[in-house]
Amino acid sequence: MVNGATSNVFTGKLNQILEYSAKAPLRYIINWGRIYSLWPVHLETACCSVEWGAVSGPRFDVERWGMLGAFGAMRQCDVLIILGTVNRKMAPRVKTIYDQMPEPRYVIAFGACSVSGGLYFDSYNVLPGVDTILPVDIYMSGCPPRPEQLLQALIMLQNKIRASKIRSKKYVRNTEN
Amino acid sequence: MSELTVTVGPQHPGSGHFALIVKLDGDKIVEVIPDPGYVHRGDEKVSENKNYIQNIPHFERPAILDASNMLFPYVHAVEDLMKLEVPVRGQYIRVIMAELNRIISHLYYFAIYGIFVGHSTMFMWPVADREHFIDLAQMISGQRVGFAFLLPGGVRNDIPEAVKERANEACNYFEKRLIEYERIFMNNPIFEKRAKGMGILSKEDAIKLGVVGPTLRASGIKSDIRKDEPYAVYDKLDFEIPVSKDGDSWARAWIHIEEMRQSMSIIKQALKDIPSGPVKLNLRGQVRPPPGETFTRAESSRGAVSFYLISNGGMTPYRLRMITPSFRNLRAISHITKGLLLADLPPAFWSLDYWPVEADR
Amino acid sequence: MSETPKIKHEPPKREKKIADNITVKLRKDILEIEIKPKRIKVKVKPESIKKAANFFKNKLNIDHVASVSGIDYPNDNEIEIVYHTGTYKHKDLSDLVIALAFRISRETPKTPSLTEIWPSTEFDERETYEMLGVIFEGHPKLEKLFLPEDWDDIPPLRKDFKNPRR
Amino acid sequence: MSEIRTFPDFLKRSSIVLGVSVLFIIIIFGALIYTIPAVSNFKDVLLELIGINSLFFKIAVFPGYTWAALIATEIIWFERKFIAKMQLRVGPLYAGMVGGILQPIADVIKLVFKEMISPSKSDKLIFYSVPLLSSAIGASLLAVLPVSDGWLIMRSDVSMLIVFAVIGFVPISVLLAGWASNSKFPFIGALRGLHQMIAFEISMLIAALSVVILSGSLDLVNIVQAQSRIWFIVLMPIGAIVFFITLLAELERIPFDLPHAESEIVMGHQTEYSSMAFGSIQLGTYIRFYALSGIFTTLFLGGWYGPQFLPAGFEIINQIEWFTLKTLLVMVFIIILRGVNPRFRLDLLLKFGWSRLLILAFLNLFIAIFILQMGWFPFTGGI
Repeated sequence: MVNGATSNVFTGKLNQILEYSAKAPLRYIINWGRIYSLWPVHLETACCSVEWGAVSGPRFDVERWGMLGAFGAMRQCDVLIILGTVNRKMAPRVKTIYDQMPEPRYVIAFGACSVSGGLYFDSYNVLPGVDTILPVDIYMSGCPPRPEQLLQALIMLQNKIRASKIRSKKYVRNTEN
Repeated sequence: MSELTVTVGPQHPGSGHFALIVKLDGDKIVEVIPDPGYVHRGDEKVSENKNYIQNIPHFERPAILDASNMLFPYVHAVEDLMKLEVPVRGQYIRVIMAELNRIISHLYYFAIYGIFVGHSTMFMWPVADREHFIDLAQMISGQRVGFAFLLPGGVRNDIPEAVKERANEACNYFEKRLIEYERIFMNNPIFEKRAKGMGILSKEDAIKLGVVGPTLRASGIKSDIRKDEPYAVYDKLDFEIPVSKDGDSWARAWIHIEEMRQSMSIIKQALKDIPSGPVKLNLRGQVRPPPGETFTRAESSRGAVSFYLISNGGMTPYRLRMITPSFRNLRAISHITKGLLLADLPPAFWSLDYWPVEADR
Repeated sequence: MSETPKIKHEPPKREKKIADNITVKLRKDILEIEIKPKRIKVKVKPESIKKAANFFKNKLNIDHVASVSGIDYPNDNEIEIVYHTGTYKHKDLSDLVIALAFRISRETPKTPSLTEIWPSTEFDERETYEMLGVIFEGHPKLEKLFLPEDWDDIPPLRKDFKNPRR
Repeated sequence: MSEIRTFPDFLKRSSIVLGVSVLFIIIIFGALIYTIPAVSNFKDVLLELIGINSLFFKIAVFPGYTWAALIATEIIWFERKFIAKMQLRVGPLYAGMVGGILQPIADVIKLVFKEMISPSKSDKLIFYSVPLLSSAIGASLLAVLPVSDGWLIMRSDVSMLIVFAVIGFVPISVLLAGWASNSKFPFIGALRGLHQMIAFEISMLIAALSVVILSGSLDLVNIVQAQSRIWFIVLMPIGAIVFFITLLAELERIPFDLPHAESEIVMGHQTEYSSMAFGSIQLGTYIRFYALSGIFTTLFLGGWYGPQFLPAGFEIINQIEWFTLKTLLVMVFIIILRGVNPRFRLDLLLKFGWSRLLILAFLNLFIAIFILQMGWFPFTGGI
């Protein structure tokens, strides 16, 4: 049906036709762009941030995959790396930051504490894993994980993105229809 | 009143794991209220449920980049209550690990300092050189950062033969690099302008606030637990304590550079003098101090770290309080940032080497 | 607990001299004095803590507090508060740690704040307040420091605190 | 109507505008074809309109937007790679075949297909117009940039004034971005940007004025022609230094990147921008980076002229190549400065700008007048 949201007098149903015909190559291109441009949010939740420093440093150099060093504002970021323990005071902040990030967004749980509470599983102030508040894409073990593990996690995330489908409707959050 | 309140942190490139509530008048800081607790994990309570060996990895987590120094007072406290005499070789290895950790931690300090003043090369260079010392520590202990190497009664294992050569290589290389650091960072005119005379902590205020470590020494007080109350084998080694009278951000950074030089000299001496013999006592897993209390101190890379251990003779500590240097330096943050510009906030408070995880415990 | 202060162990000379000095000046306020090499622990009556602190600061040159620790003793129904103090100005005493301890009731844990005498106690007293529920009267800002804003359980370092995760 | 979320959504919503503009372009082209006398055949007309000598080609391809955008994107790659080498790292490696050369393309693709967020209380119209304004400022500088004798989009008698008029819009775009975001850090960043650019623009103008005095013209082409024998950087080194420093401040490069100082105010006025809105601000900044480096080359480095002392073999390097080479060298030098310097502070910067640079700029102006009065520079007004 012709309505203002999907088509108009100048383009007709061109949008939809283009969308269907160009889906496969477009998907490859878009996913390729996303794979090599994962910008992480600068959020340190606990002591694993030391190893994050090492990962962005010269020996492991995560920028080889196009991942910048920690990025300032979350509006431009794609990956939220939970660097260690999330406690009860930090949890609402982490949630807020995740909500402020634009789609598509990915979460990596870095270290045992963010996976399950780790060494602090029985502490009164620590969440039993960050997946109680966020959807997590990649889990990384270790306390703290070695930098190579983050590179592995990054490649796993890239494979995940490569296999994902493009859905334009997914990003619409507050729409009436 | 045209006051603007901005919250710097916990998600902010210039804060890390804690928040600063900054009240601004124009660009000038009226007041800074630190808001820690974003990494509070209840270490003191958790430790009451674990036995003395299980507690070892716990107590290095607050300052994982300074693991061995954090464990020093803990093992001393247990040894003090149990009246243990640690073999001399074990004590030498402890000192080597502690000084390696000091260099690793100080290099991380410079990395973050570089980022906070917008000098990205100064982030990368220390992180690169830090890997050399991490390699050494890894050769000795088998882990990258969280070594859990010090035990009550000694250290976990002996050092391999090749460490001596590698350590000398790394130290000789790094001594040259330190000169380059001074050239590119410490003596950079822009950095000097931004750091000299900024965030001054006078001698009187330093005493009044009870700050510790490089912050205290930069304010002109020659205080170092390694000299004041020599533990392990520090009284047999020859080293200097750098002191500055200025008390500003630049002086605090300079103290860190000099301390790295001293640490390298200590490592070289310790590797030369190290006697042969056992490295630990065979306690057969019986780490169970008798009832009593003790208060032990050690000089970590950020300053004096103390443990107040109260045992009731049980398997687990009755109460264990850890007093970390960052928690004591937290007192100085709002003091030194008063009247600065907003731009100077991250470099000024980072010059205290404030590590939030350590302060929150 | 006896009225006259008693001395445990055979004390080292320098520490004994300082302990004697304290004992003479604060005879009425001291319950017990414990001496070890480089460590002195002075247990005082809770009501005379300010007097003892003033004496420490003015006469013994104690210029900073390393920590304020609270220990819960549910069996005695008491909370012990320990101020570990030291000095930077006095070079000879730099290895000495003098602990100032007193016990208060567990039901109504109230004690005067020492922030006026030693400004370095500010954050430590706040921590003891939230971790053990001790109220320091006269503290400039007695608020939560580490615990989350919505903490509604009893203070976590009390021994009867039931850990929900364990 | 749902909110604009991604760039394709944005295109969908704005398809009416696109359609209308296409219609307008068709009408204008039609009118042009109709009015051109002696229409021999369609091919000639097409060549006239979009051929290699046409104005359209110059605006759209070379030396206009496409060329500048290409340089801008690849200078981003070069910057990341070069800084990485300075920092003992590898830098981008796996995106693209040769050393991650497609890294900026990947970034752009990702940004285009990312969700677009605007803060709920922001001023939407201004918020979304700033990225366009930022790109437009960068692009319009290209109009007067003389890459060679004949190759420029628009020759004007007052092209240097046009440059400064266009640069004057930069603080406005920064302020609008900070204001429309309705957030604290962008606001502080915007005010910083305003302070900084106003403080440095005057020195910049005066430094450029001395060039005008010597060359006797406001036309950038004439200015370059006046340097055919001797470059102005040799005659007026102080002016060149002043202009270079103000250039850094104008471009918000380290050590003058205060308006978006990461560790202090997050990303400054760009904090709230996501997706391609952020991308086009960045692209605009980098196009401006290219254009202003080109202006520096034009004013002080002799534009398209090669050095006179070179042996004869270098004549094969033509004017466009000389210009591009010099501009790229200026850009590389600016990138090197980023690797070795920390950031300035606002009060130091203002003090430096008003009390040092301004005085130096005036000193340079007197030197220029002196040189002119003594008759040491005989090429005034071109050759």
